[in-house]
Amino acid sequence: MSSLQAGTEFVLRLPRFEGPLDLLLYLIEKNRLSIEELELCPIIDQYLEYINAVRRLNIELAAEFLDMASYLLWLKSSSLISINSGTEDSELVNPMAELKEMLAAYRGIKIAARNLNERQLLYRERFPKGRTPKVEADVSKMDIMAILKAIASIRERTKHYVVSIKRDRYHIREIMGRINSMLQKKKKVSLVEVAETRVKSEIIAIFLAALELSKASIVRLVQKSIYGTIYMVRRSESFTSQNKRDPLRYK
Amino acid sequence: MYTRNVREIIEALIFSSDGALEIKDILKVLPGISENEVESMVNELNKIYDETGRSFMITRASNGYMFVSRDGYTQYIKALMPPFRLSRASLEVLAVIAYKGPCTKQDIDLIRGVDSSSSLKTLVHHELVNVIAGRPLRYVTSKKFLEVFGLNSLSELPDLDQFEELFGKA
Amino acid sequence: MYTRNVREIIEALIFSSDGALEIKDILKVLPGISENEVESMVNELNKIYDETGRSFMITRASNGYMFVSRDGYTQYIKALMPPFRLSRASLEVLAVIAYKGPCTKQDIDLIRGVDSSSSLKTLVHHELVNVIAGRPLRYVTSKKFLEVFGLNSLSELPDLDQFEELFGKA
Repeated sequence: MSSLQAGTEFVLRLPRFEGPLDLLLYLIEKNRLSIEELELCPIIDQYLEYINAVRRLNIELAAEFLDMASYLLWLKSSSLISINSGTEDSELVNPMAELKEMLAAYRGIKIAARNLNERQLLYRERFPKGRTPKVEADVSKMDIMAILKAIASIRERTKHYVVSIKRDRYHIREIMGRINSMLQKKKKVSLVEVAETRVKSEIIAIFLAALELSKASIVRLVQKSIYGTIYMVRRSESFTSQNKRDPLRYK
Repeated sequence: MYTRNVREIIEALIFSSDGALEIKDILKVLPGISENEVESMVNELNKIYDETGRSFMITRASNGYMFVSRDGYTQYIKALMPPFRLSRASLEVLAVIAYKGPCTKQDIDLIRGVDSSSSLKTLVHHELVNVIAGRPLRYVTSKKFLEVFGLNSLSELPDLDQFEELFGKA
Repeated sequence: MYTRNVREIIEALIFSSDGALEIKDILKVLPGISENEVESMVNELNKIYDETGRSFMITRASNGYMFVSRDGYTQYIKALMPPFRLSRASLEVLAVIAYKGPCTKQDIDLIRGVDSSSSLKTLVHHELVNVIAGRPLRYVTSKKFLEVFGLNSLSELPDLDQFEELFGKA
Protein backbone atom coordinates (compact mmCIF):
# COMPACT_ATOMS: atom_id res chain seq x y z
CA MET A 1 0.00 0.00 0.00
CA SER A 2 1.45 3.33 -0.96
CA SER A 3 1.66 6.02 1.64
CA LEU A 4 -0.50 8.30 -0.48
CA GLN A 5 -3.39 5.84 -0.47
CA ALA A 6 -3.06 5.38 3.24
CA GLY A 7 -3.06 9.12 3.72
CA THR A 8 -6.19 9.60 1.66
CA GLU A 9 -7.95 6.92 3.59
CA PHE A 10 -6.99 8.56 6.84
CA VAL A 11 -8.35 11.92 5.78
CA LEU A 12 -11.68 10.36 4.96
CA ARG A 13 -11.83 8.54 8.23
CA LEU A 14 -10.47 11.26 10.46
CA PRO A 15 -13.64 12.05 12.35
CA ARG A 16 -13.79 8.52 13.63
CA PHE A 17 -10.66 8.84 15.71
CA GLU A 18 -11.23 9.96 19.24
CA GLY A 19 -7.56 10.81 19.72
CA PRO A 20 -3.99 9.81 18.96
CA LEU A 21 -4.28 6.59 20.97
CA ASP A 22 -7.35 5.66 18.96
CA LEU A 23 -5.46 6.31 15.75
CA LEU A 24 -2.48 4.26 16.92
CA LEU A 25 -4.75 1.36 17.86
CA TYR A 26 -6.33 1.57 14.44
CA LEU A 27 -2.93 1.41 12.78
CA ILE A 28 -1.81 -1.53 14.92
CA GLU A 29 -4.97 -3.45 14.02
CA LYS A 30 -4.69 -2.51 10.39
CA ASN A 31 -1.15 -3.90 10.29
CA ARG A 32 -2.34 -7.04 12.05
CA LEU A 33 0.08 -6.53 14.89
CA SER A 34 -0.16 -6.46 18.65
CA ILE A 35 0.57 -3.58 20.92
CA GLU A 36 3.72 -5.45 21.98
CA GLU A 37 5.05 -5.10 18.46
CA LEU A 38 4.52 -1.35 18.30
CA GLU A 39 8.17 -0.53 17.69
CA LEU A 40 8.78 -3.39 15.27
CA CYS A 41 6.54 -2.09 12.61
CA PRO A 42 6.08 0.93 10.44
CA ILE A 43 3.31 2.23 12.72
CA ILE A 44 5.22 5.25 13.94
CA ASP A 45 6.04 6.18 10.36
CA GLN A 46 2.46 5.67 9.26
CA TYR A 47 1.21 7.81 12.09
CA LEU A 48 3.60 10.62 11.15
CA GLU A 49 2.71 10.26 7.47
CA TYR A 50 -0.98 10.60 8.23
CA ILE A 51 -0.48 13.60 10.41
CA ASN A 52 1.58 15.25 7.70
CA ALA A 53 -1.00 14.40 5.06
CA VAL A 54 -3.75 15.93 7.11
CA ARG A 55 -1.75 19.05 7.81
CA ARG A 56 -1.01 19.47 4.12
CA LEU A 57 -4.77 19.51 3.56
CA ASN A 58 -5.07 22.30 6.14
CA ILE A 59 -7.48 20.30 8.25
CA GLU A 60 -7.40 21.39 11.84
CA LEU A 61 -6.05 18.71 14.12
CA ALA A 62 -6.52 18.45 17.85
CA ALA A 63 -3.31 19.43 19.62
CA GLU A 64 -3.06 15.94 21.10
CA PHE A 65 -2.44 14.43 17.63
CA LEU A 66 0.52 16.75 17.13
CA ASP A 67 1.83 16.16 20.65
CA MET A 68 1.78 12.46 19.97
CA ALA A 69 3.54 13.00 16.64
CA SER A 70 6.45 14.78 18.27
CA TYR A 71 6.53 12.22 21.05
CA LEU A 72 6.70 9.40 18.51
CA LEU A 73 9.45 11.22 16.61
CA TRP A 74 11.40 11.50 19.80
CA LEU A 75 10.78 7.84 20.63
CA LYS A 76 11.95 6.82 17.20
CA SER A 77 15.17 8.79 17.39
CA SER A 78 15.96 7.68 20.92
CA SER A 79 15.39 4.04 20.05
CA LEU A 80 17.75 4.42 17.12
CA ILE A 81 20.32 5.88 19.43
CA SER A 82 19.82 3.14 21.99
CA ILE A 83 20.23 0.45 19.32
CA ASN A 84 23.32 2.11 17.91
CA SER A 85 25.02 2.72 21.21
CA GLY A 86 23.88 -0.57 22.70
CA THR A 87 23.36 1.02 26.12
CA GLU A 88 20.80 -0.34 28.56
CA ASP A 89 19.78 3.04 29.80
CA SER A 90 16.33 2.40 31.25
CA GLU A 91 15.22 5.94 30.59
CA LEU A 92 15.47 5.25 26.88
CA VAL A 93 13.63 1.95 27.02
CA ASN A 94 10.78 2.92 29.35
CA PRO A 95 8.94 5.50 27.23
CA MET A 96 8.01 2.83 24.73
CA ALA A 97 6.76 0.56 27.50
CA GLU A 98 4.76 3.44 28.89
CA LEU A 99 3.13 4.08 25.54
CA LYS A 100 2.24 0.40 25.22
CA GLU A 101 0.66 0.49 28.64
CA MET A 102 -1.36 3.54 27.70
CA LEU A 103 -2.52 1.86 24.50
CA ALA A 104 -3.59 -1.27 26.38
CA ALA A 105 -5.50 0.78 28.97
CA TYR A 106 -7.20 2.85 26.31
CA ARG A 107 -8.16 -0.24 24.34
CA GLY A 108 -9.83 -1.64 27.45
CA ILE A 109 -11.86 1.54 27.82
CA LYS A 110 -12.74 1.57 24.14
CA ILE A 111 -14.17 -1.93 24.39
CA ALA A 112 -15.93 -1.06 27.65
CA ALA A 113 -17.52 1.96 25.92
CA ARG A 114 -18.75 -0.26 23.10
CA ASN A 115 -20.16 -2.67 25.67
CA LEU A 116 -21.95 0.16 27.47
CA ASN A 117 -23.42 1.30 24.20
CA GLU A 118 -24.90 -2.16 23.65
CA ARG A 119 -26.25 -2.24 27.18
CA GLN A 120 -28.20 0.97 27.00
CA LEU A 121 -31.83 0.02 27.51
CA LEU A 122 -33.52 3.10 28.82
CA TYR A 123 -34.48 5.80 26.33
CA ARG A 124 -33.95 3.31 23.51
CA GLU A 125 -36.17 0.27 23.90
CA ARG A 126 -37.85 1.29 27.11
CA PHE A 127 -38.73 4.58 28.64
CA PRO A 128 -38.93 5.28 32.35
CA LYS A 129 -42.11 6.52 33.95
CA GLY A 130 -42.26 10.28 33.62
CA ARG A 131 -42.07 12.58 36.57
CA THR A 132 -45.41 13.38 38.19
CA PRO A 133 -46.16 15.89 40.96
CA LYS A 134 -44.52 14.95 44.20
CA VAL A 135 -46.48 14.18 47.30
CA GLU A 136 -45.54 16.81 49.84
CA ALA A 137 -43.34 15.70 52.73
CA ASP A 138 -44.65 15.92 56.26
CA VAL A 139 -43.28 18.52 58.64
CA SER A 140 -40.78 16.81 60.89
CA LYS A 141 -41.87 16.32 64.49
CA MET A 142 -40.25 18.76 66.87
CA ASP A 143 -39.76 19.42 70.51
CA ILE A 144 -41.24 22.53 72.08
CA MET A 145 -37.67 23.52 72.91
CA ALA A 146 -37.36 24.58 69.28
CA ILE A 147 -40.02 27.23 69.89
CA LEU A 148 -38.30 28.40 73.07
CA LYS A 149 -34.97 28.61 71.29
CA ALA A 150 -36.61 30.61 68.53
CA ILE A 151 -37.93 33.06 71.08
CA ALA A 152 -34.50 33.29 72.68
CA SER A 153 -32.92 34.01 69.32
CA ILE A 154 -35.44 36.78 68.57
CA ARG A 155 -34.73 38.28 71.94
CA GLU A 156 -31.01 38.06 71.46
CA ARG A 157 -31.20 39.75 68.10
CA THR A 158 -33.78 42.43 68.74
CA LYS A 159 -33.71 42.81 72.54
CA HIS A 160 -37.51 42.53 72.23
CA TYR A 161 -39.51 40.50 74.65
CA VAL A 162 -41.69 38.28 72.51
CA VAL A 163 -43.87 37.31 75.40
CA SER A 164 -43.85 40.29 77.67
CA ILE A 165 -45.79 41.33 80.70
CA LYS A 166 -46.59 44.50 78.78
CA ARG A 167 -48.38 42.49 76.17
CA ASP A 168 -50.63 40.92 78.80
CA ARG A 169 -51.44 44.35 80.23
CA TYR A 170 -52.56 45.50 76.82
CA HIS A 171 -54.41 42.29 76.34
CA ILE A 172 -56.38 42.72 79.53
CA ARG A 173 -57.28 46.29 78.60
CA GLU A 174 -58.41 45.10 75.23
CA ILE A 175 -60.43 42.28 76.70
CA MET A 176 -62.05 44.61 79.20
CA GLY A 177 -63.13 46.69 76.25
CA ARG A 178 -64.39 43.63 74.48
CA ILE A 179 -66.45 42.56 77.51
CA ASN A 180 -67.79 46.07 77.89
CA SER A 181 -69.09 46.17 74.35
CA MET A 182 -70.59 42.70 74.69
CA LEU A 183 -72.37 43.79 77.84
CA GLN A 184 -73.90 46.69 75.98
CA LYS A 185 -75.80 44.20 73.84
CA LYS A 186 -76.82 41.79 76.59
CA LYS A 187 -76.84 41.77 80.32
CA LYS A 188 -74.96 38.53 80.93
CA VAL A 189 -71.81 37.15 79.29
CA SER A 190 -69.99 33.94 80.18
CA LEU A 191 -66.21 34.02 80.47
CA VAL A 192 -65.91 31.38 77.77
CA GLU A 193 -67.94 33.46 75.32
CA VAL A 194 -65.35 36.22 75.48
CA ALA A 195 -62.50 34.00 74.39
CA GLU A 196 -61.49 34.23 70.75
CA THR A 197 -58.70 31.73 70.68
CA ARG A 198 -58.83 29.89 74.00
CA VAL A 199 -55.10 30.31 74.27
CA LYS A 200 -54.16 29.72 77.88
CA SER A 201 -52.82 33.23 78.32
CA GLU A 202 -56.01 34.66 76.82
CA ILE A 203 -58.16 32.71 79.24
CA ILE A 204 -56.01 34.01 82.07
CA ALA A 205 -56.28 37.53 80.67
CA ILE A 206 -60.08 37.19 80.44
CA PHE A 207 -60.21 36.03 84.00
CA LEU A 208 -58.02 38.94 85.10
CA ALA A 209 -60.15 41.33 83.06
CA ALA A 210 -63.27 39.96 84.71
CA LEU A 211 -61.74 40.48 88.15
CA GLU A 212 -60.69 43.96 87.17
CA LEU A 213 -64.19 44.83 85.92
CA SER A 214 -65.62 43.39 89.09
CA LYS A 215 -63.22 45.47 91.18
CA ALA A 216 -64.34 48.53 89.25
CA SER A 217 -67.94 47.59 90.03
CA ILE A 218 -68.81 47.33 86.35
CA VAL A 219 -69.75 43.64 86.51
CA ARG A 220 -70.81 41.12 89.05
CA LEU A 221 -69.25 37.67 88.78
CA VAL A 222 -71.73 34.85 89.16
CA GLN A 223 -71.05 31.13 89.42
CA LYS A 224 -73.99 28.89 90.25
CA SER A 225 -71.98 25.78 91.15
CA ILE A 226 -68.41 24.60 91.56
CA TYR A 227 -66.83 24.21 88.09
CA GLY A 228 -69.99 25.79 86.68
CA THR A 229 -69.96 28.51 84.07
CA ILE A 230 -68.81 31.85 85.34
CA TYR A 231 -70.97 34.73 84.13
CA MET A 232 -70.29 38.42 84.17
CA VAL A 233 -73.49 40.29 84.87
CA ARG A 234 -73.73 43.97 84.03
CA ARG A 235 -74.22 46.30 86.99
CA SER A 236 -76.70 48.74 85.52
CA GLU A 237 -75.91 51.84 87.59
CA SER A 238 -72.16 51.74 87.15
CA PHE A 239 -72.35 51.04 83.47
CA THR A 240 -74.08 54.25 82.47
CA SER A 241 -72.28 56.63 84.75
CA GLN A 242 -68.66 56.69 83.79
CA ASN A 243 -66.85 56.10 87.02
CA LYS A 244 -64.31 58.33 88.56
CA ARG A 245 -61.96 55.52 87.71
CA ASP A 246 -61.47 54.69 84.07
CA PRO A 247 -62.01 50.93 84.03
CA LEU A 248 -59.90 50.60 80.91
CA ARG A 249 -56.82 52.01 82.55
CA TYR A 250 -55.25 48.91 83.86
CA LYS A 251 -52.17 49.12 85.89
CA MET B 1 -53.54 0.75 11.71
CA TYR B 2 -51.48 0.75 14.93
CA THR B 3 -49.35 -2.11 16.17
CA ARG B 4 -50.90 -1.83 19.63
CA ASN B 5 -54.29 -0.97 21.06
CA VAL B 6 -54.76 2.76 20.81
CA ARG B 7 -55.93 2.79 24.40
CA GLU B 8 -52.68 1.28 25.63
CA ILE B 9 -50.64 3.57 23.37
CA ILE B 10 -52.35 6.51 25.05
CA GLU B 11 -51.54 4.94 28.40
CA ALA B 12 -47.88 4.52 27.44
CA LEU B 13 -47.66 8.13 26.26
CA ILE B 14 -49.14 9.54 29.47
CA PHE B 15 -47.02 7.13 31.48
CA SER B 16 -43.73 8.19 29.99
CA SER B 17 -44.18 11.94 29.86
CA ASP B 18 -42.95 14.30 32.53
CA GLY B 19 -45.84 16.17 34.09
CA ALA B 20 -49.15 16.50 32.25
CA LEU B 21 -49.29 15.36 28.63
CA GLU B 22 -51.35 17.71 26.52
CA ILE B 23 -54.13 16.21 24.44
CA LYS B 24 -52.79 17.84 21.29
CA ASP B 25 -49.55 15.90 21.75
CA ILE B 26 -51.50 12.66 22.03
CA LEU B 27 -53.41 13.53 18.85
CA LYS B 28 -50.12 14.30 17.08
CA VAL B 29 -48.86 10.77 17.75
CA LEU B 30 -52.20 9.18 16.93
CA PRO B 31 -53.63 10.91 13.86
CA GLY B 32 -57.21 9.97 13.19
CA ILE B 33 -58.12 9.76 16.85
CA SER B 34 -60.43 12.44 18.22
CA GLU B 35 -60.24 14.27 21.51
CA ASN B 36 -63.44 12.57 22.65
CA GLU B 37 -62.03 9.17 21.88
CA VAL B 38 -58.94 9.99 23.93
CA GLU B 39 -61.14 11.02 26.80
CA SER B 40 -63.28 7.90 26.74
CA MET B 41 -60.21 5.69 26.52
CA VAL B 42 -58.68 7.42 29.50
CA ASN B 43 -61.94 6.74 31.33
CA GLU B 44 -61.68 3.09 30.30
CA LEU B 45 -58.13 2.94 31.61
CA ASN B 46 -59.18 4.41 34.93
CA LYS B 47 -61.96 1.85 35.14
CA ILE B 48 -59.41 -0.94 34.59
CA TYR B 49 -57.15 0.50 37.30
CA ASP B 50 -60.08 0.74 39.63
CA GLU B 51 -61.30 -2.79 38.96
CA THR B 52 -57.85 -4.33 39.30
CA GLY B 53 -57.20 -2.38 42.51
CA ARG B 54 -54.30 -0.29 41.21
CA SER B 55 -52.77 2.35 43.46
CA PHE B 56 -52.69 4.98 40.72
CA MET B 57 -54.98 6.64 38.21
CA ILE B 58 -54.93 9.12 35.38
CA THR B 59 -56.11 12.59 36.23
CA ARG B 60 -56.91 15.59 34.06
CA ALA B 61 -54.70 18.57 34.64
CA SER B 62 -54.04 21.76 32.69
CA ASN B 63 -55.50 20.58 29.42
CA GLY B 64 -53.82 17.21 29.59
CA TYR B 65 -53.50 13.96 31.45
CA MET B 66 -51.11 12.61 34.01
CA PHE B 67 -50.71 9.73 36.40
CA VAL B 68 -51.17 10.35 40.11
CA SER B 69 -51.22 8.01 43.08
CA ARG B 70 -54.51 7.36 44.82
CA ASP B 71 -55.16 9.11 48.11
CA GLY B 72 -55.01 6.07 50.37
CA TYR B 73 -51.36 5.56 49.55
CA THR B 74 -50.12 9.04 50.34
CA GLN B 75 -49.06 8.23 53.90
CA TYR B 76 -46.78 5.46 52.64
CA ILE B 77 -45.28 7.60 49.92
CA LYS B 78 -44.62 10.33 52.49
CA ALA B 79 -42.78 7.82 54.63
CA LEU B 80 -40.18 7.57 51.85
CA MET B 81 -39.37 11.24 51.98
CA PRO B 82 -37.21 13.07 54.44
CA PRO B 83 -39.58 15.18 56.54
CA PHE B 84 -39.73 18.89 55.92
CA ARG B 85 -37.62 20.86 58.37
CA LEU B 86 -38.65 24.34 59.41
CA SER B 87 -36.02 27.04 59.00
CA ARG B 88 -34.92 29.14 61.94
CA ALA B 89 -36.85 32.09 60.58
CA SER B 90 -40.03 30.02 60.26
CA LEU B 91 -39.61 28.73 63.80
CA GLU B 92 -39.31 32.29 65.05
CA VAL B 93 -42.51 33.32 63.29
CA LEU B 94 -44.24 30.23 64.60
CA ALA B 95 -43.07 31.00 68.13
CA VAL B 96 -44.45 34.54 67.93
CA ILE B 97 -47.80 33.29 66.64
CA ALA B 98 -47.95 30.53 69.25
CA TYR B 99 -47.47 32.98 72.10
CA LYS B 100 -49.03 36.15 70.68
CA GLY B 101 -51.59 34.83 68.25
CA PRO B 102 -53.96 35.79 66.88
CA CYS B 103 -51.68 38.47 65.56
CA THR B 104 -51.09 40.31 62.32
CA LYS B 105 -48.08 40.12 60.06
CA GLN B 106 -47.19 43.61 61.23
CA ASP B 107 -47.10 42.42 64.86
CA ILE B 108 -44.77 39.60 63.88
CA ASP B 109 -42.48 41.82 61.80
CA LEU B 110 -42.30 44.34 64.62
CA ILE B 111 -41.23 41.75 67.16
CA ARG B 112 -38.75 40.03 64.87
CA GLY B 113 -37.39 43.22 63.37
CA VAL B 114 -37.44 41.66 59.90
CA ASP B 115 -39.99 40.88 57.22
CA SER B 116 -41.73 37.56 57.81
CA SER B 117 -43.65 37.17 54.53
CA SER B 118 -41.94 34.10 53.17
CA SER B 119 -41.88 32.29 56.51
CA LEU B 120 -45.56 33.04 56.99
CA LYS B 121 -46.30 31.61 53.56
CA THR B 122 -44.36 28.45 54.39
CA LEU B 123 -46.20 28.04 57.69
CA VAL B 124 -49.60 28.57 56.09
CA HIS B 125 -48.65 26.22 53.23
CA HIS B 126 -47.72 23.48 55.67
CA GLU B 127 -50.90 24.20 57.64
CA LEU B 128 -49.06 24.96 60.85
CA VAL B 129 -50.75 28.34 60.96
CA ASN B 130 -54.35 29.28 60.16
CA VAL B 131 -55.41 32.61 58.77
CA ILE B 132 -58.30 34.49 60.36
CA ALA B 133 -60.11 36.48 57.69
CA GLY B 134 -60.40 40.22 58.17
CA ARG B 135 -58.46 43.38 57.68
CA PRO B 136 -55.69 42.96 58.48
CA LEU B 137 -55.41 39.19 58.35
CA ARG B 138 -54.51 37.58 61.63
CA TYR B 139 -52.66 34.36 62.25
CA VAL B 140 -53.13 31.62 64.84
CA THR B 141 -51.42 28.28 65.26
CA SER B 142 -53.36 25.27 64.01
CA LYS B 143 -54.23 21.81 65.17
CA LYS B 144 -51.34 20.51 63.08
CA PHE B 145 -49.00 22.78 65.02
CA LEU B 146 -50.06 20.97 68.19
CA GLU B 147 -49.46 17.61 66.52
CA VAL B 148 -46.03 18.52 65.23
CA PHE B 149 -44.89 19.76 68.64
CA GLY B 150 -46.62 16.98 70.58
CA LEU B 151 -48.96 19.29 72.48
CA ASN B 152 -52.53 18.60 73.51
CA SER B 153 -53.41 22.27 73.58
CA LEU B 154 -51.72 25.65 73.50
CA SER B 155 -52.04 25.80 77.27
CA GLU B 156 -49.21 23.29 77.40
CA LEU B 157 -46.82 25.88 76.02
CA PRO B 158 -44.28 26.67 78.71
CA ASP B 159 -45.15 29.62 80.92
CA LEU B 160 -43.36 32.91 80.76
CA ASP B 161 -41.86 32.19 84.15
CA GLN B 162 -40.43 28.91 82.97
CA PHE B 163 -39.14 30.70 79.98
CA GLU B 164 -37.37 33.26 82.15
CA GLU B 165 -35.74 30.43 84.03
CA LEU B 166 -34.47 28.85 80.88
CA PHE B 167 -33.11 31.83 79.06
CA GLY B 168 -32.90 34.68 81.55
CA LYS B 169 -33.42 38.30 80.70
CA ALA B 170 -31.97 39.74 77.56
CA MET C 1 -51.51 -4.04 60.00
CA TYR C 2 -51.52 -1.78 56.96
CA THR C 3 -54.52 0.19 55.70
CA ARG C 4 -53.96 -1.10 52.14
CA ASN C 5 -52.73 -4.28 50.53
CA VAL C 6 -48.97 -4.44 50.92
CA ARG C 7 -48.66 -5.35 47.26
CA GLU C 8 -50.42 -2.19 46.18
CA ILE C 9 -48.45 -0.11 48.68
CA ILE C 10 -45.27 -1.41 47.07
CA GLU C 11 -46.73 -0.52 43.67
CA ALA C 12 -47.57 2.99 44.87
CA LEU C 13 -44.08 3.46 46.30
CA ILE C 14 -42.33 2.39 43.11
CA PHE C 15 -44.78 4.38 41.02
CA SER C 16 -44.21 7.57 42.98
CA SER C 17 -40.44 7.53 42.81
CA ASP C 18 -38.41 9.22 40.10
CA GLY C 19 -36.20 6.49 38.74
CA ALA C 20 -35.43 3.33 40.65
CA LEU C 21 -36.62 2.89 44.23
CA GLU C 22 -34.11 0.92 46.27
CA ILE C 23 -35.40 -2.20 48.03
CA LYS C 24 -34.04 -0.97 51.36
CA ASP C 25 -36.29 2.09 51.08
CA ILE C 26 -39.32 -0.13 50.47
CA LEU C 27 -38.43 -2.23 53.52
CA LYS C 28 -38.07 0.92 55.61
CA VAL C 29 -41.67 1.91 54.85
CA LEU C 30 -42.99 -1.62 55.33
CA PRO C 31 -41.31 -3.11 58.39
CA GLY C 32 -41.92 -6.81 58.77
CA ILE C 33 -41.85 -7.41 55.02
CA SER C 34 -38.85 -9.30 53.64
CA GLU C 35 -36.90 -8.69 50.48
CA ASN C 36 -38.19 -11.96 49.05
CA GLU C 37 -41.78 -10.95 49.73
CA VAL C 38 -41.20 -7.67 47.94
CA GLU C 39 -39.78 -9.55 45.00
CA SER C 40 -42.68 -11.97 44.76
CA MET C 41 -45.21 -9.14 45.04
CA VAL C 42 -43.44 -7.26 42.26
CA ASN C 43 -43.70 -10.43 40.20
CA GLU C 44 -47.42 -10.60 40.98
CA LEU C 45 -47.84 -6.97 39.93
CA ASN C 46 -46.05 -7.63 36.65
CA LYS C 47 -48.34 -10.60 36.10
CA ILE C 48 -51.37 -8.37 36.61
CA TYR C 49 -49.98 -5.79 34.17
CA ASP C 50 -49.33 -8.52 31.67
CA GLU C 51 -52.76 -10.08 32.00
CA THR C 52 -54.59 -6.77 31.81
CA GLY C 53 -52.52 -5.69 28.82
CA ARG C 54 -50.80 -2.74 30.43
CA SER C 55 -48.18 -0.82 28.48
CA PHE C 56 -45.74 -0.70 31.39
CA MET C 57 -44.01 -3.00 33.82
CA ILE C 58 -41.69 -2.98 36.80
CA THR C 59 -38.04 -3.74 36.15
CA ARG C 60 -34.99 -4.12 38.36
CA ALA C 61 -32.30 -1.46 38.38
CA SER C 62 -29.95 0.18 40.85
CA ASN C 63 -30.65 -2.30 43.66
CA GLY C 64 -34.34 -1.63 43.40
CA TYR C 65 -37.33 -1.40 41.13
CA MET C 66 -38.62 1.07 38.60
CA PHE C 67 -41.51 1.40 36.19
CA VAL C 68 -40.64 1.30 32.50
CA SER C 69 -42.67 1.13 29.33
CA ARG C 70 -42.99 -2.17 27.50
CA ASP C 71 -40.94 -2.66 24.37
CA GLY C 72 -43.82 -2.53 21.90
CA TYR C 73 -44.62 1.08 22.69
CA THR C 74 -41.19 2.53 21.99
CA GLN C 75 -42.01 3.86 18.55
CA TYR C 76 -44.96 5.88 19.87
CA ILE C 77 -43.11 7.26 22.87
CA LYS C 78 -40.20 8.20 20.64
CA ALA C 79 -42.57 10.36 18.63
CA LEU C 80 -42.95 12.50 21.73
CA MET C 81 -39.44 12.26 23.09
CA PRO C 82 -36.19 12.33 21.19
CA PRO C 83 -34.25 9.15 21.95
CA PHE C 84 -31.16 9.68 23.98
CA ARG C 85 -27.88 8.73 22.33
CA LEU C 86 -24.40 9.21 23.66
CA SER C 87 -21.48 10.00 21.35
CA ARG C 88 -18.53 7.63 21.24
CA ALA C 89 -16.44 10.16 23.14
CA SER C 90 -19.07 10.44 25.90
CA LEU C 91 -19.36 6.67 26.11
CA GLU C 92 -15.59 6.42 26.51
CA VAL C 93 -15.54 9.01 29.28
CA LEU C 94 -18.45 7.22 30.93
CA ALA C 95 -16.57 3.92 30.70
CA VAL C 96 -13.48 5.44 32.33
CA ILE C 97 -15.58 6.82 35.18
CA ALA C 98 -17.53 3.57 35.58
CA TYR C 99 -14.35 1.48 35.78
CA LYS C 100 -11.87 3.86 37.37
CA GLY C 101 -14.09 6.29 39.27
CA PRO C 102 -14.04 8.25 41.40
CA CYS C 103 -11.48 9.91 39.16
CA THR C 104 -10.42 13.37 38.12
CA LYS C 105 -10.70 14.94 34.69
CA GLN C 106 -6.93 14.61 34.43
CA ASP C 107 -7.17 10.85 34.99
CA ILE C 108 -9.77 10.60 32.24
CA ASP C 109 -7.78 12.74 29.81
CA LEU C 110 -4.69 10.67 30.47
CA ILE C 111 -6.39 7.37 29.69
CA ARG C 112 -8.11 8.68 26.56
CA GLY C 113 -5.17 10.75 25.37
CA VAL C 114 -7.47 13.70 24.60
CA ASP C 115 -9.31 16.44 26.40
CA SER C 116 -12.67 15.23 27.77
CA SER C 117 -14.20 18.54 28.91
CA SER C 118 -17.20 18.65 26.61
CA SER C 119 -18.10 14.98 27.10
CA LEU C 120 -17.84 15.40 30.84
CA LYS C 121 -20.18 18.37 30.67
CA THR C 122 -22.71 16.35 28.66
CA LEU C 123 -22.58 13.47 31.13
CA VAL C 124 -22.98 15.73 34.15
CA HIS C 125 -25.81 17.57 32.39
CA HIS C 126 -27.65 14.31 31.75
CA GLU C 127 -27.03 13.26 35.36
CA LEU C 128 -25.20 10.12 34.35
CA VAL C 129 -22.21 11.31 36.31
CA ASN C 130 -22.04 12.96 39.73
CA VAL C 131 -19.37 15.39 40.82
CA ILE C 132 -17.61 14.94 44.15
CA ALA C 133 -16.60 18.32 45.49
CA GLY C 134 -12.96 18.89 46.30
CA ARG C 135 -9.74 19.94 44.68
CA PRO C 136 -9.54 18.61 42.07
CA LEU C 137 -13.15 17.62 41.39
CA ARG C 138 -13.74 13.92 41.05
CA TYR C 139 -16.38 12.12 39.04
CA VAL C 140 -18.45 9.00 39.74
CA THR C 141 -21.30 7.38 37.87
CA SER C 142 -24.78 8.12 39.22
CA LYS C 143 -27.91 6.19 40.09
CA LYS C 144 -29.31 7.23 36.73
CA PHE C 145 -26.31 5.62 35.06
CA LEU C 146 -27.30 2.30 36.63
CA GLU C 147 -30.91 2.81 35.52
CA VAL C 148 -30.07 3.70 31.94
CA PHE C 149 -27.72 0.75 31.52
CA GLY C 150 -29.94 -1.68 33.44
CA LEU C 151 -27.44 -2.41 36.22
CA ASN C 152 -28.00 -3.04 39.91
CA SER C 153 -24.48 -1.99 40.74
CA LEU C 154 -21.18 -1.25 39.02
CA SER C 155 -20.00 -4.75 39.97
CA GLU C 156 -22.34 -6.12 37.31
CA LEU C 157 -20.18 -4.59 34.60
CA PRO C 158 -17.89 -7.12 32.95
CA ASP C 159 -14.24 -6.95 34.03
CA LEU C 160 -11.82 -5.19 31.75
CA ASP C 161 -9.81 -8.44 31.80
CA GLN C 162 -12.84 -10.33 30.54
CA PHE C 163 -12.88 -8.04 27.55
CA GLU C 164 -9.30 -9.09 26.86
CA GLU C 165 -10.49 -12.71 26.72
CA LEU C 166 -13.51 -11.91 24.62
CA PHE C 167 -11.75 -9.82 22.06
CA GLY C 168 -8.25 -11.20 22.31
CA LYS C 169 -5.14 -9.12 21.91
CA ALA C 170 -5.29 -6.42 19.31
